[in-house]
Amino acid sequence: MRADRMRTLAALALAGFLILPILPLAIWSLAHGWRFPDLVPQTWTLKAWSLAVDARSGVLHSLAVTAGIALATTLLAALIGLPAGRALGLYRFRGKGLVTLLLLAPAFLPGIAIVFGLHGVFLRLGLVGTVPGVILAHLIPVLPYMVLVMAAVFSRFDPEFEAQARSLGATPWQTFSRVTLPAVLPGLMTAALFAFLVSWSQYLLTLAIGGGRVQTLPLLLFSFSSAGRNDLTSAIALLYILPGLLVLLVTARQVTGRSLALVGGLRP
Amino acid sequence: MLRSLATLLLLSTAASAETADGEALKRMTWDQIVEQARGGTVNWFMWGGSDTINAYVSGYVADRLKADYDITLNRVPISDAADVVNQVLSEKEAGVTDAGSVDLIWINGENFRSMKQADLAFCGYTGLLPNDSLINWDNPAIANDFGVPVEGCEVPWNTVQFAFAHDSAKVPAPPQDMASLIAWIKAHPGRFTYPAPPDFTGSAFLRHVFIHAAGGPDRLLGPFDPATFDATAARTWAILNEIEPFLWRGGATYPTTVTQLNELFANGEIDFSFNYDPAQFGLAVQAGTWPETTRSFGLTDGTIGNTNYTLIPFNSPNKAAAMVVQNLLLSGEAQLEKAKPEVWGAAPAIEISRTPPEIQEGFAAIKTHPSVVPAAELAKAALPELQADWLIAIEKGWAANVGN
Amino acid sequence: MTTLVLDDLRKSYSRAGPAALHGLSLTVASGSLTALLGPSGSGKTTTMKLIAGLIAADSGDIRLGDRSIRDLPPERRGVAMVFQNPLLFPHLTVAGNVGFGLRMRGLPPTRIDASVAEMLDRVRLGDLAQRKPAQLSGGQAQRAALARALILRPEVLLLDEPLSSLDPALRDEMRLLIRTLQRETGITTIVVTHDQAEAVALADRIALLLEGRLVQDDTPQAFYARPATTAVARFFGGVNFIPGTVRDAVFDCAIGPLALPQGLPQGPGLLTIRPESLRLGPGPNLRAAQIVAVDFLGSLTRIDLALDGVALQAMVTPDTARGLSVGARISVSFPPEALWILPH
Amino acid sequence: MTDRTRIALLLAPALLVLAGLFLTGLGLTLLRSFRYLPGLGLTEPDLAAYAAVLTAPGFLRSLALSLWIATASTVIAAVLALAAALLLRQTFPGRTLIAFLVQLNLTIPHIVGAIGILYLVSQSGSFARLAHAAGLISAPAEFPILTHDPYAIGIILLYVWKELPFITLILLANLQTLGEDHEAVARSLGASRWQAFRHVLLPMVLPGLATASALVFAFAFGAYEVPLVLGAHAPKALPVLAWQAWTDTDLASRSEAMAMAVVIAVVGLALLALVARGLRLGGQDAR
Repeated sequence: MRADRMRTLAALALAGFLILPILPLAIWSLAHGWRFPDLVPQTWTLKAWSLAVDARSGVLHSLAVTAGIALATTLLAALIGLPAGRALGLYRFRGKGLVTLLLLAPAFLPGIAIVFGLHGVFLRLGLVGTVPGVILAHLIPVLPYMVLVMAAVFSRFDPEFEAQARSLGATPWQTFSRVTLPAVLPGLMTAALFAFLVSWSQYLLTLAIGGGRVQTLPLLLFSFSSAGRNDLTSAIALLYILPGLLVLLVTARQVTGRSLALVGGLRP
Repeated sequence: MLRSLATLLLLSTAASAETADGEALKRMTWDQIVEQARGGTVNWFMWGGSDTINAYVSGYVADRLKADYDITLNRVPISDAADVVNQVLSEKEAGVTDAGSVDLIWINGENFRSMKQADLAFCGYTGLLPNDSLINWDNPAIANDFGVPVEGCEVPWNTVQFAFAHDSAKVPAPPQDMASLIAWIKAHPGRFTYPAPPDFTGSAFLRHVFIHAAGGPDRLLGPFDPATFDATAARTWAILNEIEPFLWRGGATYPTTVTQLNELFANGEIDFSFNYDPAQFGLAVQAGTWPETTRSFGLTDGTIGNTNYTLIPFNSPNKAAAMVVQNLLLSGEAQLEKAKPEVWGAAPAIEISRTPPEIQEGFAAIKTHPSVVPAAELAKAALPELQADWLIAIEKGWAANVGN
Repeated sequence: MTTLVLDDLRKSYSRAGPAALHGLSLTVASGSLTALLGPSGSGKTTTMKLIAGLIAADSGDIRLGDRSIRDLPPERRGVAMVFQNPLLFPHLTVAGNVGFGLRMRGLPPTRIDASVAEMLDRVRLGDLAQRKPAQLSGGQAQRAALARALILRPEVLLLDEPLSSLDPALRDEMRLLIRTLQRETGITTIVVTHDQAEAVALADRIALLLEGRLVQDDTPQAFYARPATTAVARFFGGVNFIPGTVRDAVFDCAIGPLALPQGLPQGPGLLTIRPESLRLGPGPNLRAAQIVAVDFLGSLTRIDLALDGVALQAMVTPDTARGLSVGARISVSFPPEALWILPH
Repeated sequence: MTDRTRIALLLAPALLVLAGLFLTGLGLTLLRSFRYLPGLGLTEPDLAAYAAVLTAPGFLRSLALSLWIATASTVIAAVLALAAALLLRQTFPGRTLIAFLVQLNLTIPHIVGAIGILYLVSQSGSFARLAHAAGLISAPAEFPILTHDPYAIGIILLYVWKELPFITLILLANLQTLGEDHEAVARSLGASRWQAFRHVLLPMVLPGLATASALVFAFAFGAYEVPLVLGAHAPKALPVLAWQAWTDTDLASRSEAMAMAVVIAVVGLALLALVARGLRLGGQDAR
């Protein structure tokens, strides 16, 4: 049973490693002054939290903006990525490799490589400093994940089901909504979760394209962090984790189960 | 939350150029300008790292603007004003001349110089503001921003003067001038450091050493002089390289921001912090970040003071409303409000003697936080700010000769 | 050479998973080909994995000759296993796959190459040595998997449903290959299958597992002639069961006394006769029956009969069935040597 | 509608968006890196920006630092993720909790993790305080320098923390698809536990592991906010240096920023090419 003990130890080490960086954030968010070498704060307070939820601090506003942008990006990505995923997953065609490469490219090219040029384009289009501009910019890193996961989903989808539905009298829309969509929904949820998270975590693209006017949480977080307010920074950081956690809990069934294999679908 | 998102979406699409034409505004009376400003929105880009300053702007200032003028103030928090300068510059380059995204910037120093040189600032209108009369434009420290003439391109907001903070429980008798500070650093290895430029505060500390090396500020005032610079710079690098082994982490690395410096001070890793805005010391103590025993002081051979301003970019679509904001910020009430230590503790940029008696009494009644050295005390030994060219040369020289 | 002995093996699983074993004891003679037969969920694969050492038994012992291999790691047991799917390693060529075990033993490459070439020829894959598994047909892949195990000359070879993933035409060919190779090498072999016809055609002996228990270990013929339980009889296609009592050499039941061979256990029991042994026409134990249904099944015809309220089934050649029609009355005889009594 | 038209229609929105945004952004960056700025009267493309960037010692040091960060983070994260995936494939008490933590970690933005790491391992962070309480150190300065350090230990630590779950999840999905039978075969063919891992499991998960690692490398190489929070004052990570050059009010340094962005893009494209070769994309049209 030594192997068992080793495994328990390894599991504990892994759990500890994963949770450790979050702990100081939790403590800091409740601390009033927590200086070296105090192991725990001498005074506990909810001040940082009350400031964080105070309308004037702009945190809740940023939370709403960040969530709104992430949701809009996800929705757009789904609308664009679903058909593209279908094309890549179901059909063979000339130039498929090239198309896949192009769709894959933004996942490998860091945002900084394109953001300067993108800023120039968006300036001329009047999109810098606007929420729609930021959403469009977020589409770049989000789309590869959406398309490739959907391609993996569709590669396991049998289009004969659609033919069957049509032969039973379903319209194209009914076929899509009653047959195709339910079949790909678990995969779509996984892809949507990834899309949401990629947009949710975006820093650089928002900073550049949002031009400071689109104040998402990461920007606000950095702003407070660079001002040395560890307590406020921590409270915001924890707030920033919250929606991701909720999304994860809501979609947990989809993600932990069979369709987790679709993450492997990042492999085209 | 949804509503605020909706507002933002609307805001971003309705970038209508209502009062973009500055020349037309200059021909109007103040009342006409206020009328134009009504219902407008001002995107004010400002450093957003202090919750007290944020609260003052988003609370007191925004509330008054809404109530008195129906102006919506949209505070846009940023980490570095240089980003905004760059943004306006990009807009100009892209031909965005009347629908810029920035209406107002909290600014000074090299960022102001950049904006002025590149013709990015809306200029020549400040006389229209009724509260312009409260500003003493004859004071060179107001009329020049880091040596660059303001020339009606920006409006003063606060005055600040550099000060040092120490924990009186640990260092009861801090050094009083630059020479003894340098001696103190050598006698206490690892207990001092300064943020690497281009950090604003670290750069200011460097200028103190530079002025010290020059034997005083006199020869450094005025335009950049390469010969003087080279001679002084050599001595400055010598001093800084000499103390480097005695700095925190043996000088192998420097903090990148004043925040890191403050953090080091808070945790007792170093014995001094410093800031251009001593009010920050009091706020840090109030926030519990710094010990109650924190005290602050200026050097007897002087510390640099400067003024910071608000500026309207040339392509702001809401110039009228931005001017109303500037005028409100200058008012005695607004300046008094932010001077209160519990609000912000910022020193006024207006002549208090020109304000109504009740405002003057208000200022007189202010008790500064015990951790904050009074502005009057600091003012006894004040050094002027060097022109931006000096500043840039010092920063570049440091990177090449010291911080490499 | 080496006899494999399973001694009261027990294995239980906490959650739903492979079937549990409730005390399995079985002796597999050296050099024999034994079929481990049972429906799915009966514990066949669990038994195989226990022998191979891929899972650990809760209790009991596994012996090879006179040494216990129960606590040895899989690679030191001398037991090789071929799985239901060929499970060829996709990143290796056919030759790489076949030589895998030898490479694990650290044999010199030249010797491995020679053995692999020889082995591939024996399973008729010599031409495909450099192919990747993805380029093989199902039968080729299964042959490669067999070669990969045989090349190690294991003391015991385990084959887990080796034919089930093949189409019928390939099955016969593969069955023949397994038989031939086993005879040539004399390796003690256990084949897992759920198909009794396959077990009968392939094995010297059959061990039948039902619900985690060994119910009968016998020659293939015995499973037809002398099934141990009703379940065994049913599993081997038994359909005719008549309850009654054995007294001396006579069986008393609803259709009257039937003469039995000597030596059957006395008392209540269940009489069974295979449908193909039931004779239409005169003979010993003659009775009259009515034809309920006649179904042509190809090589045989199934006749459903009613005999004093007892339903019986007979399998006859189409020639014998010619002229029989539903509703007709015919005579049926029960040859005593074909009668067998099951515990009731 | 023919299949060709159908496929074209299905792909059109995605290709339009990516070509319109991604390729245009990349193209304009490239154009400007050659100092082609008609708006400012520069219409003769040249290589001055590249010359300036490549001869600046700061740039090469930053490039080296970013490559070091990306390499170290990727290697460590990949090795640990492989171990974690093998662990999580088994059943043991508490597995569900750890699987949840792994997924939760995936949802945490990098900047939050970076700040968490900062508070944890800085010289006055939680570990330093524990060390002080244990009597190991008497002042922060005695604690090992793990943040804002020249070797970027803090940055690498963050990437390992953040990317380990990413690779682990991809590997777990991979392992789930593969099942355990191949290893069982290998064991029954005489492979030891280690040999079964080394010669069977590892080669089989390698394509997935390599792709995930390439994604991690690209991210760690090009991310901006993490070195901003955890990096030393010099040398700066390449993206930070590029951003600083871009926001410099001196227009000349903008072209240099673009040139640096192009260098970053080239590294990303090289990775993509490697991955494409590994997956036999691009060359093969129908697959």
